[in-house]
Amino acid sequence: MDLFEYQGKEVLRRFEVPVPEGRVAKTPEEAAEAARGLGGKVVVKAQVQVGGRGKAGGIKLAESPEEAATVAGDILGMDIKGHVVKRVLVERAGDIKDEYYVSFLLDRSERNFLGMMSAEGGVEIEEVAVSNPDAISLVHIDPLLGFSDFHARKLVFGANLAPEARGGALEMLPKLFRAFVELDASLVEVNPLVLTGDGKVVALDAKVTLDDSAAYRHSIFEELKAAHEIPEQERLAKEKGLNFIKLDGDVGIIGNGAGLVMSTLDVVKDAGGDPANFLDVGGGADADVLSAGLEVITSNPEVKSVFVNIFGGITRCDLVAQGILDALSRLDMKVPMVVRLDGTNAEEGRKMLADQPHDLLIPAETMLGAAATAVELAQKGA
Amino acid sequence: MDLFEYQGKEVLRRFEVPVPEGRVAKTPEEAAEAARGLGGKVVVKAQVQVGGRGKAGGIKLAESPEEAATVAGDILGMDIKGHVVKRVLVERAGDIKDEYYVSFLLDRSERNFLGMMSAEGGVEIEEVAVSNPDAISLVHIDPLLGFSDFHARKLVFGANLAPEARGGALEMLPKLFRAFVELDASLVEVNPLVLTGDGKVVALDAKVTLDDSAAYRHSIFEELKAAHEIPEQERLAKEKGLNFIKLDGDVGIIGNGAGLVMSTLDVVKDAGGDPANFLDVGGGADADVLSAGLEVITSNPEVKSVFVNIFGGITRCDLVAQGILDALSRLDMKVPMVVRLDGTNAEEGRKMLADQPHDLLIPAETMLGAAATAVELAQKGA
Amino acid sequence: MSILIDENTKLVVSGLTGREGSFHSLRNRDYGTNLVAGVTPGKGGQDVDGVPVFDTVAEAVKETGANTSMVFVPARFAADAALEAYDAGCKTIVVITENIPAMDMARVVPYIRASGDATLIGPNCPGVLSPGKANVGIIPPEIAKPGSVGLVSRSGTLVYQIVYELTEGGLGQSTCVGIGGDPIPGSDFIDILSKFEADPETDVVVMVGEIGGDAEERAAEWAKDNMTKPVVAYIAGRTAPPGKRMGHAGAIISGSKGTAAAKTEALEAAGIRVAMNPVEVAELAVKAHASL
Amino acid sequence: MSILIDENTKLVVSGLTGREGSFHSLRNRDYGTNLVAGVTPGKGGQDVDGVPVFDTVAEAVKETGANTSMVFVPARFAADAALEAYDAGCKTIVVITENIPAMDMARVVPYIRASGDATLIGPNCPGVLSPGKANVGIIPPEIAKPGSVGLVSRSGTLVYQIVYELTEGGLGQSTCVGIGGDPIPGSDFIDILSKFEADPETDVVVMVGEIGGDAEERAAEWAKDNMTKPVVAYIAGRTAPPGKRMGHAGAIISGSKGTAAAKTEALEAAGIRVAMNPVEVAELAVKAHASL
Repeated sequence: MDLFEYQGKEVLRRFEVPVPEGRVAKTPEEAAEAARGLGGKVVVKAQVQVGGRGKAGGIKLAESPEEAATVAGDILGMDIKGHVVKRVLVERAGDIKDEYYVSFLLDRSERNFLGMMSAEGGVEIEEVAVSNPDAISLVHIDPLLGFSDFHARKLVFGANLAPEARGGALEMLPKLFRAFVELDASLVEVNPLVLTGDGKVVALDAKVTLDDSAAYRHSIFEELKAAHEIPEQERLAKEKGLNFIKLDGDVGIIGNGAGLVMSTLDVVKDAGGDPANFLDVGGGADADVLSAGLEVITSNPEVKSVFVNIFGGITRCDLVAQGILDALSRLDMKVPMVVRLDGTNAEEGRKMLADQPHDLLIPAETMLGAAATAVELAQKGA
Repeated sequence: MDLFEYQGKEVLRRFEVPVPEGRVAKTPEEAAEAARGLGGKVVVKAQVQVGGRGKAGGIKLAESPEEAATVAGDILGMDIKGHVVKRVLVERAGDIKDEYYVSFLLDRSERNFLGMMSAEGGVEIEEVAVSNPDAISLVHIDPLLGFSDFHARKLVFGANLAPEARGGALEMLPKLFRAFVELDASLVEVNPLVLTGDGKVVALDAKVTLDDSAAYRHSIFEELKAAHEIPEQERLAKEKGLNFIKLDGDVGIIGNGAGLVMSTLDVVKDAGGDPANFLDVGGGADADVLSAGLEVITSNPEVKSVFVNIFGGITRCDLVAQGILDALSRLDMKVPMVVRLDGTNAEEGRKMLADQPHDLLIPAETMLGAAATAVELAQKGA
Repeated sequence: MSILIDENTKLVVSGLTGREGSFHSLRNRDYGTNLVAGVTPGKGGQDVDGVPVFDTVAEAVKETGANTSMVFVPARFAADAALEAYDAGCKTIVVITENIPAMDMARVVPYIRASGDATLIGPNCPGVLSPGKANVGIIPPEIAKPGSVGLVSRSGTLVYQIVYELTEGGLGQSTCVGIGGDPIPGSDFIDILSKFEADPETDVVVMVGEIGGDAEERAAEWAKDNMTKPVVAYIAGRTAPPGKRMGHAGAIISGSKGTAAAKTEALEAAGIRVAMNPVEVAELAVKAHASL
Repeated sequence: MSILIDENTKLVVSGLTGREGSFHSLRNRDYGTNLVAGVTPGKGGQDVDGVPVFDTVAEAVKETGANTSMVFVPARFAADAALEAYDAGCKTIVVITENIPAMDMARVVPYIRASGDATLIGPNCPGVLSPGKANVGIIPPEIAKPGSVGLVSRSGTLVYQIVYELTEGGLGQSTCVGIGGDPIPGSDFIDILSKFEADPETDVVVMVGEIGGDAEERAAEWAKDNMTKPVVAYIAGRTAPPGKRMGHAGAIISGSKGTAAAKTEALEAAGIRVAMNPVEVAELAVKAHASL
């Protein structure tokens, strides 16, 4: 789960990472009140999960509560690269002397944690990595050993921060790392980290990605998630425990296992079609899950055909067949469904489908053949 | 630093390890009041840092506050193996269903932590190790990995605790381990760990040894130390940063480095003498430290001669010589001092002593020769 | 021979008493795997269809000589169960459980790897199958047959799919390994490729990757210098959009990294042919085998 | 040759700018040790008598090619400094600092040892001296001379004492190693004995133990099977009473364990002669050398 900036700062504050004082507003009035509460000059920032909001006009200064209301009015509702702004963060404006970059993330290749710091803050680190790689100080942190003081020194001195920023940065880094580990984050990025006029080091932005698998041990995850608006179809799928991603085509896809579903998207594309979604029913899906998956997929009016591609392992094909039959009787299906079953209890499943023939039900022998049929049917139906 | 039982329980309580409710008393009156506060039956336990106090009559039950006063009166002042009882712990008496053993300690040989648990509690674990080694469940814990749930299960199921004690023990073990690590302990031992009549698992005793080197990061260490009465001479030595241990002989020993001082004790013993103390001035001792060391040693009236055995490394022999000269002029020395200097700046040091000859100052060429002379002088002086 | 598991495998299952655990473990036993023990704390002394259950893996190993562990417990207990199996001396540890927090695996994987004496497979994987010898996991063994193709895959169901195609194409398998779709897998392609390279019974290797991470790129680099046996590959997710997590926690393209195109390029630069789909990769394997 | 340090040693000192740090480091340089850098955070760019100071060990290594680290910082910073030196790639790390909490070393020692590619000496030790080649630490080198006796000791001042006696007795030393008096030393007797066994320039080894722990007993057991060169030993604390901590955190007899008698017995059972005092052990070494 990617957190909004204001949420990221909220969680970092719990680990005593210095962040500017600020409040979230959903209306111009709320923004004005927030500005009044903060006193003086404020910054109003669009809360969207996409980069480049500054250039897009999503970050503005306001000298007064009235001006805060005005700029908040401009920003709220703005569409930034497809993300509609529903909230702004109103923060006390500070005097910025220098901008840095710092992040901690999971390094998959090295199987450890990676800390990065740079004195070139405020720009994308990927750009710095290309334009001036030496400006980035890197440390690999052994997850068993954890963050030691020397890691902090290596980052701070390696990145060549201004001498007056060193103390604040050295103090902040262990806190930021603790937040990263204890929140089960896969990324904590602060860009820019700023040195203020009065010599403080403060996180002016915060990008935090949390590991959904760890939600069970963080009561706060549920709360943070509530702020994220999820498209109806995805919400429905999530409720049923399905892995669903909406795509733009017209061939509904349902399969078991991420790899097989990705592969199904690929073969549908190769057959000249366009997948309408990614839907992985996961391991051990039973009839109910399958039927729910079909319901989610067919709730999309763009879908003109469905390709059910199951290779049973934990998943039993007889239960899959049952789910298909349930869906056929329960839902008012309008589109044809090409079904390919193999693996655990495949014969039983195929027999169940054969025993209850249905106009919309087209059994297929092979994955490639099924893809071709599904694409053909979608094109006919379109 | 070895903690008293009541101190050990106090620190374990901070880590939410269940311990019986209790209060410390220094007088029979305080014991009676403690018993009143606790209500009902209590146990009065001598607070001494030596095993076998139960057998010695240092642990007694009391049915009433009055009886508590009486038994406390018996126990306070008692001499248990050379330890005079200054305090008793008055605890609410519980219904004990079963007695176990558990401990965590630093395993020097394996360079990790060792956890031990046994269903045979209430007796010395060394005895169980001999009589019934299979009754002890052992786990080695990697200091980098830390304590995982399986370690707790391995201890509890391996020790074969009563099924109704498992839950409580599994819950307590991670807390006990946390206490061990976070307190910088070298030993945390609970013997007996008891299963009470109402199914709780409680630490009925606590033996905790803290690492003095870690005192700087635990404000509580100073506080705990205050309860430990230290002989005047040792207190004086500690104040000066000297490593001093009182022994029973008449040859005062002062040297630099634990190994060299131990070795000096050995050669004095071999020469037929008896060392009066162990005193290591440590690395980098200067004139003041040396002079203070001589003061500490000679404050013991048993001392009939002093053997100063210095091999300079960090320690500079010229500073040592200065310290000896200072002590001679500052203290009213009555006993002869055999001085052997070698290593860093030894020549300068020897020259300084030669330049200011003194009746009580006997320079020596070799360690063995010096030992023989010191012993001879002590025997003459006795 | 074969890699990781064979007729000498003695299997202990953490979570044998669970519904899925017992279903698949007993299927593994039906296939001929020597299932010697189960572990469920507090259920020591019971049995599951004749398989004795112990409270700890240590006890199971002591009593039965188990050398291989399969972990089937819920995600929040799985990292601990893997460590327990390692601590008890199991040399192959297969973790089927999915949705284990990455922070847990970030500690467990380097810890077990550093030992050098145990191999962790998974988590979030279908397990390991050495056709005709042993099956540890959830790969349906009916579709497999003994032979000389080694298969290693991040995806589970693609293992089934490709094994099926191989068998249909007349090629049996030495061992099929699902390394799992998590960001930090216990074993990666290089680990398994090197075992196949050393295995005299394997003569062709099929490697099935997917988008996300750079495990395929690193494997390509390694294979160029170290593999003498032919390797053919398939990468799932060729048409997946960036920034979307495709089911597996590991399957996400960030920026220009982790794309199927980059992986394909790296593999082909190492002389590894990359198929367009799971059916084609089996065909490539058949051809590679034929031209040996 | 020699072990651990020699003419190729390039030394970086953590804590060079401190009083003791600069005193001993410059003495080491005076002896001929190639002292290339110092490290003190915030003092990067300064120098100590011409030796450049850096903010981090990583930078020092990058700029000077340092391969050996000496740690002279206060106890609360020492474990971190040792890790920093390891992280920066130093292959020999000598920690002079005493009173480092055992919990710190319980993490640092196994971590560095597990790597297999760096050797930690100390903490709470006098360092390492390869006479005529290099000196890293506080052993007064004037008393030593080049030769073929290897010396390893838990005690610091006993190193000086015995080196002095050896030199007086006409025997030079290949390398003198103080492993320190802490409960968890970075290197133990076995580590150093095995290096001496492998060193062609060493032909007799003197091992100096003390009461507490079982490092001497384990070394005896190991030496019996692995040492072909003669070893002579001395154990300090023969007359120390049990239960008293004799200065070193490691030097304490608990129960019947860790006594000089037990250690002496184990050593003699391994064919290692044990002297009564530091003077005699040097004499034993002279005799052992004479009968080669």
